[in-house]
Amino acid sequence: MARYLLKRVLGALVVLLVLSAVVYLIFYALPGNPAQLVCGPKTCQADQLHRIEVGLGLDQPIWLQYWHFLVGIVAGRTYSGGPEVIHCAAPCLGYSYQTGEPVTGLLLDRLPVSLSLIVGGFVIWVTVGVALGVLSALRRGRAVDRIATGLTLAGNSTPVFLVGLLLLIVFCVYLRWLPFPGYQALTVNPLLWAQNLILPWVALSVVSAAVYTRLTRTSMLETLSEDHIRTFRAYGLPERRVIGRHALRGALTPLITIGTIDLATSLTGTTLTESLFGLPGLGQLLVSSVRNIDLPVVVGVTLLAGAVIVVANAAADVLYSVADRRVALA
Amino acid sequence: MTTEALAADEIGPPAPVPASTGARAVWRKLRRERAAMVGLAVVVLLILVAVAAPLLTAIEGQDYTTYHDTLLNSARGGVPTGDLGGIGGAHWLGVEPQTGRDLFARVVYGARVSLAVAISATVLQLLIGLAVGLTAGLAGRIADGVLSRFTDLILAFPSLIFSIALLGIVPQSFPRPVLLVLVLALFGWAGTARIARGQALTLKTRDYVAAARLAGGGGFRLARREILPGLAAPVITYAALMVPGNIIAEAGLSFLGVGINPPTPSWGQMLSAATTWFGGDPMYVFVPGVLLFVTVLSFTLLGDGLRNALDPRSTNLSRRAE
Amino acid sequence: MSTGKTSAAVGTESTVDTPVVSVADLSIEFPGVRAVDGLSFELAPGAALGIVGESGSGKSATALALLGLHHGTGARVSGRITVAGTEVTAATPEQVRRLRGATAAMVFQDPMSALDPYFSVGSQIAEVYRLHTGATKQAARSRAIEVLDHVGIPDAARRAGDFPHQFSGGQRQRALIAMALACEPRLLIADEPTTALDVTVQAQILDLLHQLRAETGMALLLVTHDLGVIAGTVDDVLVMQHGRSVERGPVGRVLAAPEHPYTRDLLAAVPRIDAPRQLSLADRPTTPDPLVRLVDVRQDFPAGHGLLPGRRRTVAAVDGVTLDVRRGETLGVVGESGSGKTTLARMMVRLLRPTGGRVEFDGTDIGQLPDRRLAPYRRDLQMVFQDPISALNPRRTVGESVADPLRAAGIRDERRIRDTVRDWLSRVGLDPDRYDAYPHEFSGGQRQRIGIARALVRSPRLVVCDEPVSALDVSTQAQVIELLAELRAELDLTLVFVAHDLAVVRQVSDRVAVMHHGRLVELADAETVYTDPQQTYTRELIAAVPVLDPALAAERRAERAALRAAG
Amino acid sequence: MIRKTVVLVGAGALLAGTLAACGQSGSGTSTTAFDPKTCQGGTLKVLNQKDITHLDPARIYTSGGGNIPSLLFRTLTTRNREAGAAGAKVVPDLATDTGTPSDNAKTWTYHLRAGVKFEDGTAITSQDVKYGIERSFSPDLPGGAAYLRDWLVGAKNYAGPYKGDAKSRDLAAIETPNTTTIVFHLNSPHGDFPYLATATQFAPVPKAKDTGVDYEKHPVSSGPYKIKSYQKNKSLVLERNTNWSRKVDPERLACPDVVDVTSGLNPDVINQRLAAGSGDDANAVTTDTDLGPAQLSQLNSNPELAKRVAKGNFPYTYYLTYDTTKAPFDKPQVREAFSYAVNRNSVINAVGGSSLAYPATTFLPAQKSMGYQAYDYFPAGKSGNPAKAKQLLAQAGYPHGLTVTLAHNNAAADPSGPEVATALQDALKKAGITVKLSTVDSNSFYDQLNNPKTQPQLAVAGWGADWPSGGPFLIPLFDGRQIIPSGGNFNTAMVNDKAVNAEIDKINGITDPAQAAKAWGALDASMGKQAWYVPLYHGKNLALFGKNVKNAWVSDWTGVYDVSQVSVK
Repeated sequence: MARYLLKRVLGALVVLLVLSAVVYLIFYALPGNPAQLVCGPKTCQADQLHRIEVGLGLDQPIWLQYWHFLVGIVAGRTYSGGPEVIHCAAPCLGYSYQTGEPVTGLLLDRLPVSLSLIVGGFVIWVTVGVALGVLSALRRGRAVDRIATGLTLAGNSTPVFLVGLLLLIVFCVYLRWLPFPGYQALTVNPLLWAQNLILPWVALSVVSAAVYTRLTRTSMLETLSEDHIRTFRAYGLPERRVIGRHALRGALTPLITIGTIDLATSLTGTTLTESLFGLPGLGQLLVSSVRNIDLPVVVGVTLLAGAVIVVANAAADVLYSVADRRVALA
Repeated sequence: MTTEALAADEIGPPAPVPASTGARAVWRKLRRERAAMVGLAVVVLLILVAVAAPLLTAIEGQDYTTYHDTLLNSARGGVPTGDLGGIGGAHWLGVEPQTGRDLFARVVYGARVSLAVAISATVLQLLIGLAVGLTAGLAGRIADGVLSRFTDLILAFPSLIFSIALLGIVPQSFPRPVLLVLVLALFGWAGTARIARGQALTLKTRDYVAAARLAGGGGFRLARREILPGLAAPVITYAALMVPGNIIAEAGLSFLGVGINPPTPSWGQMLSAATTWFGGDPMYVFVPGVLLFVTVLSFTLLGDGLRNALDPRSTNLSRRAE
Repeated sequence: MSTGKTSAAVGTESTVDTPVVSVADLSIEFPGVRAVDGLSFELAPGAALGIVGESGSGKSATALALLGLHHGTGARVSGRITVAGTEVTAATPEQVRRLRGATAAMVFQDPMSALDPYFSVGSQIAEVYRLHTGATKQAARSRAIEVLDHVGIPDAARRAGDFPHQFSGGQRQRALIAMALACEPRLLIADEPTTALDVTVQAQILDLLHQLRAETGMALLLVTHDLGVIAGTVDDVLVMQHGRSVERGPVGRVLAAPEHPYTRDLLAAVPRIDAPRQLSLADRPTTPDPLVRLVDVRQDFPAGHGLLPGRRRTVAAVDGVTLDVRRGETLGVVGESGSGKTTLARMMVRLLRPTGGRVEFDGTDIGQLPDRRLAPYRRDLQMVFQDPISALNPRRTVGESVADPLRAAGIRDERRIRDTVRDWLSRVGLDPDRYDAYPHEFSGGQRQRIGIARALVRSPRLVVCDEPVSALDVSTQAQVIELLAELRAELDLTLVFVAHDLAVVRQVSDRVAVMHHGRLVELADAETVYTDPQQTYTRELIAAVPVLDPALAAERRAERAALRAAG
Repeated sequence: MIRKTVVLVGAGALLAGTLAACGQSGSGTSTTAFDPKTCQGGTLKVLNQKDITHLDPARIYTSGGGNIPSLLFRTLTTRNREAGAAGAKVVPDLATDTGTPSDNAKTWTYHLRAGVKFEDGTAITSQDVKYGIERSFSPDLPGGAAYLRDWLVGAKNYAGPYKGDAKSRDLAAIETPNTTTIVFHLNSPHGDFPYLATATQFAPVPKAKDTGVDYEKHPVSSGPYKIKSYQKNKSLVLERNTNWSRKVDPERLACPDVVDVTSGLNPDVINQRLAAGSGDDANAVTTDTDLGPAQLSQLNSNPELAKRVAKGNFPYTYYLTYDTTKAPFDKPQVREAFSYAVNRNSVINAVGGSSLAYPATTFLPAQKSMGYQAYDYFPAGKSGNPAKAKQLLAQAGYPHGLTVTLAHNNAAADPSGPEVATALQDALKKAGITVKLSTVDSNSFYDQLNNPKTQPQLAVAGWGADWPSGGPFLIPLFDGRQIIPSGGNFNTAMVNDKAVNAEIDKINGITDPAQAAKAWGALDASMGKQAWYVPLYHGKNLALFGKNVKNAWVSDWTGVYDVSQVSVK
């Protein structure tokens, strides 16, 4: 196990290193003058520009810039662009060109929003998706199954922004049951938090639950056709127990991997939802930084997203091996 | 189901029905899938519409660039004056708010963009995926190790994020549709590669591949004759489901403003513009929204049908369920 | 609930007159197919009945019907089934459920998948026991350990906590039997309980069933396709064909003097280890001159990836085997699963590159030749594969598959190719007009014939047959073996015949090599190996082979017991 | 010199989210009449897209004291906080008057009001005002407008009070003879100086509390509120500054007890929340989001909503621009042909219709303070006069029309975006002008446009002034001495006319705003004949306010609500 973890961590580090290199080099090699952005709206003098460039290390060759960037993540780094020397503690991802804030702080600011969105959504879509999938597998070919299949197809075929739009029209414009979503911190007011997030959660769930319904249905049918299910039936276990204890366990175990990785990719994969509902999460941060060519933030978000996915991949494997003893970690 | 499957195996023909043996057999099975046929019909219709866009708009007598000020209520933000967004004989689906451009012409031309981008991206994804997957599956352990890690890396890439970033930062002078295709393909091939690799690894252990090796076939001949046909079914199925994914992806990126640039119509970009209009001009949301939904649904139905037709196991199951 | 009933099953209440199973006019129909047609039989308490038939005869459907397992599957069951006083065909689902596992238990064919992989073996047995007895968790757990111990799982208390994948195949089957025993049923239905097992394990399981029956007095219904299995295990036999019973009687009588022609055919086709060789496969004289010579060949497979290269652990599938295949002979290779026989076979034709040692063909070491330089040898080295499904590309016509070696040889004349292939198709007993048919249009035996045609189409000098008949019904088995014998007689062929079935190997081989754990245990004339085995393992193997004579079977059982005691 | 002005319209927003300003008809409506005496109390919510760029007054680019900033920072002068045209006037804030010019408007003297204090209770001195200006010169605190650097004597190379010896740290052009007097020495006459003194750089900063770049973490308030909590790009909560009172500040009403600013919102969400007005949103306004065309379309069917819309006119002109020194635009007939060919109607529709824009035939917007004089030398009517245009093109030597390339950015619903470009393309086609479109990233659009080396052949640009006067409106676009070859050039027509340049210098010396306005108007009317630009439209500003909000009107100076006057009680 320790050996496995070591291996996974090393592997993950390599992936992250490659990821960061690709992201960094691509974005910094593209045209655009970051120093101009830092300097502000059109009031920048040439000497000022140069000072900023030097301060940010933009005058150095790109590979050296990348190296400093890496060192910054591990050990922090020091900028001397301002009147005093600014120390950016590890993990330092640099400063936003736009707002001058440390990227790490920006990410940490946005993280709770994205987390609230996906964790809540995840609970809903997994619950609904799995329940519907199990139900439709057990009632295969009957009305419930057909309806579930129809819903699944519809959910699968609807872009999340379309669902979100519909929800907004129905619940905020016509029915006026809910406020237009905006983010409220959970720590401040849990009720408002949930009230504001319910529509985004539902929008995400409509699309994602469909996937889980499909997967669960397939997986459940597969498990139900397995021999050990027949064994327990032949040994007189009541159907409820056969399904509730044995079939479900087998059917849901494969979902662990998908679920874990889903959770990870959602962290930044909900950009559209955040954008539509105006939630100040990581996705929105990215979109606005892209619009403003705020490279440190773009690189920061991308790296964070990559890191989370890489970690989730490893976590999925470990979780899976815990859930299914047959799978040895190697 | 369980016991039935067991008993049916016993009473059925000794060998299970093997995978499809040709396009005709697939077609025969596909024809039995009613939903898939509906999907296919819509897909064919959409492609025809996209191809014939100039003709159709000519019949309507409109184009997608001409402004119609007279059809708009300028004081009210440029909302179409007519009912239902200005639907009528001259403008079959009404006009766009603020510009008065013909909505029918725009969605029809938008179909071109959406389909062309999605299908090209899918083709590219398949080509890259097959090349990488087959090489990884067939070319030995070192190649496999390198390529599989590479595939994992792509899968671990926060692709949406990266796509947005890339599309936003690459200079505008680069043609957008091409860039979209490239970006979609860049992050979309890994699934195909995994399937291709897995399938190649499985097929490689099949005795008929060993037999072909004994017959003296070279590596390329082996891959083409014995492995590639075996890949067709899963890959086609996967591809049919990749197209709707790519349509949604294109729409999403355009929705976020990093996709196709506005003068060219695209459904995602139209929807993005329409989001603010859902109260004032619901038709503006409705037209591209429904089209997008129907297109994705049709491709999904077709993909599902193909999967059933190509995968003997699911065919058996579905027939049994009837 | 069922404690009373259970005790009744073993106890004195049951009279010899009330059969534990009574089937009257049973018919089972699946949509479009009638699987069982008017079957009637009875099974007395404590008695053992074998239901025998080839695939498709309806025997398993019958077994499942006894426990009402067709319920809700779309199968139509008519007639009357009474099991231990419960009329299954008329009972409520709840009544049937109580019957299952408590009064009548079932053991299935594939022990690999018959247990839930996510729960420990002990807990699964305990679950069944608690359900039927309402015992406490504690009591159920002790009972699970008790029955596991009873079926011969060593260190049962510890192993009860293990998961199914930590058990070997034979142990898993024992565990399933333990589950069946947990509630002390009056009837045990065993559906092909040993088909997936190696011959030595099969013998152990059969011995176990025999022993348990003696100890508990439960009735046994054994469903199998293998006539050899029933000889030493049951009292009565019922032979089924196309859903009907064709013959029924005491096992000794049916096997010794079958009345129905089908039974006779079935018996005739069974390869007998105890019978003299019937086929003239080995008639031609052979020279000691080796065509193939294996010198200390090894095949090491990596066992998991080490963190550091060079410290990779390996498992030897073939662990230093040295043997000759003589020109013109048929060399049989026998061994149980995992013995390395298939790996060895594949190295002989260089489908696998040995990781050590030499493979000399006609004096040349071809063991490490790159594929390119191997080409000239390809026409001489051919193979017939085990699985007739996987051996033919389902997406290509059989004619094309057979033509492959010709095309690879550079023959471009389409007409000549087609003629040659058609010729070979008819030589292996197929209609040459079916050149353009696809593999799925053929039966298993026919496909194996196609595979043989493909192997022989370029007149190779060595043909390695890897379990060529193990996937076929007995009657088909015999036909394919016959075909091989004919062809060998006609052509100048050297055959290597790899199989797990000792009887089959004996029938065809001049010499026999016995493999065990990747090593060559014994290599000698077929006659010597079978009549005077030198190694303990060979003796065990031969003693485990089921025989058709009940008396002999009893003898063998005693032999095995002795060997076990000695071992 | 006046250079680099403009508060350019936010490019990426889905709705045009201008920071601009200029209110006309303040139509503040609510259930009970507004009374400034009893308006105090409650929490005002401000829903915004963007946070203030910086909380350091040295780094804020805004005139009139800003909106949120003016709640924290008082300046020497400020905008007149009244609805309508009066809102374009300059009034004293910390100073007792709008400034006393002398030496032909090259010296400006101010006296501080008595009793003005910082949030900590210390008195505000003229040295604090001077120090605030000095630190805005520090290269470490960029962001402010460059007027001071250009106008003050010897300020070109001044680098702020942080570095160098005692002498070089001092900005000699500003004198503080005593704690309440401050004198500015300019290198040329600038009658507009009182307007400039509304900028946040004129806010006092106590030297003892200055922490350089970190000052914005806790800027010392001189206004009615002080910072209670601040999270960048998320929320800013202001509470009352107890050391401020209406007695020393006649301009700000400061009705709410708390001002709670939320930023980082989507413009649609802002408008939808304001429209729905549920819960706390009933007490909300926005200071950076205009009402979009889509919301306008719903006003008719929702009279309640229609009452909650305030209208204003921020002086802003959008125009088609080309380089008049290059062919074919060096020919007056070609320029005139373009002026005749444009369809202002479709352009206006593309930016939101007649409620959000009105056609422009003059360069100056129709505002008195700007000195507006009506003219329409090349009448194109509502939808263009292609016949006249063709005729002129033929005269210019293009009987078969001509082909030009129009650059636009890729932001939807942007005045320089694709919709307006396509509208122009469509209209010019009728006059035989083939327009090829080229897309430029919205981030680099203005960089390209304002650099003569990369300036596209044809583009749509917009111009707004830093303060409501004709000078900052006309000078950057028409003064030939303002052409900057290396980038940052706004004179995209490349006009360099001696008579125009001389007239500009003359008007700059006028210190009476009314007189100056008249002169600017006359200059505009005379330049219009040259068709150096093709004016397309002027913007109007509409904004929603919450149900409970009173006295909400759009300022003619800022184009948005004046938060200092709004009440929620």
